[in-house]
Amino acid sequence: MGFFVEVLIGGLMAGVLYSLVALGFVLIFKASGVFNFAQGAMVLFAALTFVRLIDILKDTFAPIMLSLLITIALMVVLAMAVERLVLRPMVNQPGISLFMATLGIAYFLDGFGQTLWGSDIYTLDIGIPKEPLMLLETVFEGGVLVASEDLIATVVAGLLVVVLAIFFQRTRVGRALRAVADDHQAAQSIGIPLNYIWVVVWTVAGLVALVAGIIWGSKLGVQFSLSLIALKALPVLILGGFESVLGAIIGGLIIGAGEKLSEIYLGPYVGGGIEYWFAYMLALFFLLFRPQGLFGEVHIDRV
Amino acid sequence: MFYRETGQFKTSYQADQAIFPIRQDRIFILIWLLIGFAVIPLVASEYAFRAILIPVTIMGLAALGLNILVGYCGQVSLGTGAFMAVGAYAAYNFMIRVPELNPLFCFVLGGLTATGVGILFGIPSLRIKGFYLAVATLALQFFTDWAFSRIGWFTNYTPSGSIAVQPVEVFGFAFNTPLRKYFLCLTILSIFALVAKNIVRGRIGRAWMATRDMDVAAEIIGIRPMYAKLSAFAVSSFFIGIAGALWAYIYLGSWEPLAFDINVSFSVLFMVIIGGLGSIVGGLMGAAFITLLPLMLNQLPSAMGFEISTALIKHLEIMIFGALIIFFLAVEPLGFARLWQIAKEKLRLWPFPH
Amino acid sequence: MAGDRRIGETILRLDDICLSFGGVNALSNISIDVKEHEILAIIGPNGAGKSSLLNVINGVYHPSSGSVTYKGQTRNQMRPHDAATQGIARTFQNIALFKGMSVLNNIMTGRTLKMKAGFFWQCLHLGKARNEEIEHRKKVEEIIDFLQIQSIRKTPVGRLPYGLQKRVELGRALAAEPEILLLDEPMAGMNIEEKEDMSRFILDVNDEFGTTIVLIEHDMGVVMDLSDRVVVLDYGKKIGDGTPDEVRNNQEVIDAYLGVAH
Amino acid sequence: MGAIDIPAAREGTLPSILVDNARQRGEKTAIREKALGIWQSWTWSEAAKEVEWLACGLAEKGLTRGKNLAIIGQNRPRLYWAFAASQSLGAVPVPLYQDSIANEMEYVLNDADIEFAIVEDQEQVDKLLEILPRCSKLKHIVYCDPRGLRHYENKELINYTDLSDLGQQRAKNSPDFFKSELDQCRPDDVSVILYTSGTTSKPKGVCLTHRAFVDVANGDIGFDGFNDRGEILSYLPMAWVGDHLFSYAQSLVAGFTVNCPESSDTVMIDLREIGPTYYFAPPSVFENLLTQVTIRMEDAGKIKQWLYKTFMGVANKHGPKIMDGESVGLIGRLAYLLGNAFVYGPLRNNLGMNRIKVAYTGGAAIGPDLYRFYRSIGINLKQLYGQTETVAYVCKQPNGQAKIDSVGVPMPGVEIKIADKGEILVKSPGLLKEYYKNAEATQEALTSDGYFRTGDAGFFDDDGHLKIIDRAKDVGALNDNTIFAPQFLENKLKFFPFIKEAVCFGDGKDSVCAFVNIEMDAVGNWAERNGLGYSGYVDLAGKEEVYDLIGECVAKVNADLAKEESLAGSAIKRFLILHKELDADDDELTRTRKVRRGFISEKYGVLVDALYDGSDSCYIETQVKFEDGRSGAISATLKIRNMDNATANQSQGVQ
Repeated sequence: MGFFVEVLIGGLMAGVLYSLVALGFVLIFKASGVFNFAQGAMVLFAALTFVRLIDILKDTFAPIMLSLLITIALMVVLAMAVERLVLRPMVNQPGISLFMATLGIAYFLDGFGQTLWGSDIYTLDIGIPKEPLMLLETVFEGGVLVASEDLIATVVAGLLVVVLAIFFQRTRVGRALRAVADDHQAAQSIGIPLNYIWVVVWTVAGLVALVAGIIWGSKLGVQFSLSLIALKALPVLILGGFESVLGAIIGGLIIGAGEKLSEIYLGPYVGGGIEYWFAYMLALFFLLFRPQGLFGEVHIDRV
Repeated sequence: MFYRETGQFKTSYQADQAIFPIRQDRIFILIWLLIGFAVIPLVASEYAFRAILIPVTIMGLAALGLNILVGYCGQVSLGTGAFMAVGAYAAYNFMIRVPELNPLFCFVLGGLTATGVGILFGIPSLRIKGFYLAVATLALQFFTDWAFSRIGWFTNYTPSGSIAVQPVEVFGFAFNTPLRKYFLCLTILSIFALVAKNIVRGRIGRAWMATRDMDVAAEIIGIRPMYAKLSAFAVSSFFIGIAGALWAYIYLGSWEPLAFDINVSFSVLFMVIIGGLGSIVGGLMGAAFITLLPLMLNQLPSAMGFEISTALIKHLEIMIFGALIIFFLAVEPLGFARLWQIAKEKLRLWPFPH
Repeated sequence: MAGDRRIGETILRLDDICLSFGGVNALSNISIDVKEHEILAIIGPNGAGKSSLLNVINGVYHPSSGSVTYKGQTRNQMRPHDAATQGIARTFQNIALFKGMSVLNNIMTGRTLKMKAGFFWQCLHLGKARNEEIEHRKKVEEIIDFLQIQSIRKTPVGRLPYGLQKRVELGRALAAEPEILLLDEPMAGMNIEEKEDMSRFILDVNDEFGTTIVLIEHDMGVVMDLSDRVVVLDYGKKIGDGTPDEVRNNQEVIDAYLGVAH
Repeated sequence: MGAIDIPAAREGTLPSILVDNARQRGEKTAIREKALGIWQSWTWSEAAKEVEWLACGLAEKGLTRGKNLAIIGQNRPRLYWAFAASQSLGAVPVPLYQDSIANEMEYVLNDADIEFAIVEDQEQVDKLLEILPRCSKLKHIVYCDPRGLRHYENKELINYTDLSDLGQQRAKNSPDFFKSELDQCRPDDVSVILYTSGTTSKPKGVCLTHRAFVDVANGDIGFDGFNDRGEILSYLPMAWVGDHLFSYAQSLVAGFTVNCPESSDTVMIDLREIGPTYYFAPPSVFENLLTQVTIRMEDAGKIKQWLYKTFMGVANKHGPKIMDGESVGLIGRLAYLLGNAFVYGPLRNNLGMNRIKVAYTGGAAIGPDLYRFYRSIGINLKQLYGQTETVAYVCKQPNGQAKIDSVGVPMPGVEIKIADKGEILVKSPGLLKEYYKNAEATQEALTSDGYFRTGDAGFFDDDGHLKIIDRAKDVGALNDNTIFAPQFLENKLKFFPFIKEAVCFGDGKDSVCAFVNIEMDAVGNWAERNGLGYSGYVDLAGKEEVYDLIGECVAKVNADLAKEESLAGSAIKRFLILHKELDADDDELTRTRKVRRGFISEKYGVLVDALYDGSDSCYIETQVKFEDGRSGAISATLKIRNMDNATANQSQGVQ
């Protein structure tokens, strides 16, 4: 039983990280209807930039802080570039073309990041303690083993979600953003500048990517495979709904837990490695019963 | 400009509904066929066959198949690699398990297996739409990636999981030289392109397009969404399955489990989008473009006299590839087919602008 | 006007239809008889449930209670495909043409149910498939001729002006050779000349093919001219049903609708 | 034009030639009609069958020798067959202009004692039913298109298909009937009565014989080398002698294919599809086409415009010479070849004229620029001269000898005399037999020695080409005895793309003054390009800038006139721009769009007076008929421009 809880908690914690990436997707999809496949590439790019800047700035008084600031600035520039070079010229194009364009962005960022910063595996150490913690020893025999970095990551991710929620609910920009998500034309007609909103969302998505990159990077090392966690986040999206922040979080937890549990309890029977596809199958199966995802909006076809 | 349509009037519906009702178009297509079947074989180098012509024709077939699904029926799929894999592994298994079968027939069986899988994974399309469906098709992609690398039976328990095959031999005729392989692929492509055109200009094609453009209205007219969508999945995956078998047997010869991964899915989708959704010729142009682009990018630095490490070249290449994709989409989101259509329109109206 | 066109027996009956969306009643206890060969207009203010009613008739919406009786067969709900096979065609309030296709192909899709050639022949576009294409093209051309849209037959519908699109949509519905034609605001957004043309076509359809027509329209002049009978809806309830003259003089109708609108 | 096998001269009546064709070239296409999206075709033998059935059906209904049958509608195969069917019974077909209003039809129907009418559709049926009470003889109305006629219960109506079925039955029962009727027809019988539009009086029925048409067709075929591989698009009114000659008689005699457009809106599209080898259009059609070409080219990109300009320069220089078979230098030929690939060929293709072997224009003078344009891009456009009374067969320009200011040389068999006042007298195989029931008019029109008075004034030049100046009766004189040829002046004005119509006054006056109608498309376009806003026709016509523009045109005409000694005195002194377009519906133009000068000077008397009393402007109110039949009034105060002042401030615009 303790083992089950341990696996479950491990899964949930991985799930939080999926949620974080999925969150980036949701933000952009909500505000601009773009299915942003480049979210994974943004994670890699942000993490690469961050880790390499620390190395370059290691002799300064605060290499981590400085790097963080510069990386954040770079993500803002990236958001502006995307708005200017991709979204604006392609306004009113079909969703599929925009999706393809984000694939282009993904290719570009992957290539650009690795050209600029190299393609080795870089360890990222920003002082997160890594000792495992033994929890709930009183409840289960042998307790539950949890990595403290995972715990911290979970807390950080949770904090980020709260911050974003406040940002959306309480700030003017956040409200404008929700208006845009509801109806582009209406928002534009009451004077909400669409282009500005896009820059804001892409910046926020970039920051989320940076956080995800730092957490994953410090856990696994910063390397190309970070780019692929975008693929992990996709089933989370179908499960939670493309337009729901809450859905992204809960979906992430379900997928994270389900993936780990299935790998442990189901994997041995079919040769292992099922975490590659289990999440997708789970999401697909789920979709058959609820086509719009857990928290997605139901659209009634008006004819 | 060279379109001289005056006097090309139609006295029967059959003539009016021909694939190429304009005489000049018929001449063009004949010239292209002549180039493909006669001129290229005479002048192309072995490298050209191996690196360009064979992959372009096979990928052209895959793009044709995907275009049926995405361009004509409006169902976005990211599982092209999976369907190709199914086609390839099915053909392989038919060949090694029933050796007396004609290899070409095995390719067809491979295609039919892909059709079956396509119909199965098309079922979600009855419930879900748009990007939800696109992501759902990824399920198949990851599942096949996993299945073909972990389930030994598919690879006939080869220890490494990779497969090597003999050149295809049909009735004692071996497709073992690049030229022969090219002829085989081009012939298959030509036949399938004709079939695809025939389908899309008939009842089924109209049912697909109606479903794509306005599914509620299509249903009210009497088009069953299930029939339209599943038939699109079936035809599309048949084409893609055959392309997969050809890719494995004719182009690769030996392949690793991940030869048909998500990157293949993406590149075929690129071909379709950049070539032009809902256009037969667009898919072919897209296939040529996406195949040639990396080759050219790869050659470019050395051609310009730069000495760059291979890793860097690789990174630069995908970076420029990504940028070019964005550029093309921004300039003409409807792809080459649209460009060609505009050009043709202009030529027909020449010297008038409209 | 109607010449020797005879209005026949009830062909379609709605009994006690109720329909609600998330607790809001779109239609409450609606009962309507549609008689063969008649032109029945459904009028009412915006949100009265007119389009919902058409959607119930051809099965897009499923009523929560009540029944639909069509040609003697009673069922709780229609299904779009059944409605189509049994001869119910319709047009839409917001044009629902297939934007990527030409006028010709749009109307050809209307004949889908009448085409039978198998997959194999379609792949080859030979034999049965080709003959069928030609045979149905001829029918479609007759419709094109009927609606006088010869000069645009190969134009993609997306490029056409609004009035012509409406006409093409009517053509697509006619291609199915329906027994009942449901027209959802066929003249919305048209100028006077276009309205006259459309009225002419609707009368001609009714006249030449004997098609029963149920139409929703806001233009009172058109409704009074065209229809044999008028049904008035208000907030999902039927408040009037009779000849144009009867409805015009019905006090409840005047209060609820005519009085407000003018 | 290369060697062409010219068919041997044919003889007999027109329907008998049809029967011959069915035998000789039965499987060749006789006639096509664009209907239901494709060109429905009938071979000569099918056409002959249709004619036989229709004839038998008509006979069944009581059509016999000596009766007249009206034909009303756009060019349709069934209506062409109606000609042959009635002729084979010895009855005489009388085609009417399909856009005539009911009252105009009433006169002709009564004058020609019409008992049978074959009409196209509901529109014509409605008109006939309207006047039926006043046309006592009219008994049978056959309609081709049943659309909208389902509930008409008039006993006079019969569907063409039903009539044809009836005839088919009769033909089956008495197979020799048709042949025996046909054999009774004689070449010298009247084959058709064509009503002239009549600029001044009521229309007159011109009786023409089979022999006239067959001889004329033979003459034309010999002259231009028509054969049975040709194509013609029949879009001009069936009641007009030209269409009857080209699309009916010549098609029968030469055996070429007649193509009927889908509708009057689609003529240009249908022209493009068919690509006729033989084409006739009045100058106004050619002018409209050129205007459209010019307007469309103005929207073209820089490169295309440059190409167009450059190569049109080349064409202008060498094209007419190449067309006339004169020698052109190697470089010129190469440049023309290049131009042909990039500009002229595509242009001809877009105009639907790249298969044309011979194109004719006539009925009015054609502008020199216009004429040169078509010839320079390789279209063999020529002029012809003739009247209904001469079956449009007097003069034609021979290939290679096309001179802009002449109408060509007399056709084979035609004798021409120039009488006093320059009036042209013609004797030819195609001369009318008589005016229907109007011996007086016949007497007037023919001289004692059998020449027809054309009423046109003209003279032969040194090469033996005939030049037309004006209508003989219109040639007048100013008070100082200067010759005043109004049509001559008006034509010169109308050659400018900005001027649609012009009416000149001067006979018995001290000077020449003019009314001008602007060409809305061209002037509107010009105004847009020059940033000139306007709210409509009347507003645009009254703009000072537009007056300047037209003033320049007038100044050019005056400059031209100054070159010719005898005409120098008739320079235009004052003009005004009319506030409405002259319209046939208001009786200001004839149906063939000729100005009715007398009527106009009466109707707009106030304006004419104002032109001559020196005032600067004039108020006018005019009754007009709208297209839907309603009438109303429009009024405006028109400016009058004095040419002495206007010539000074010429600015931009006219080339």
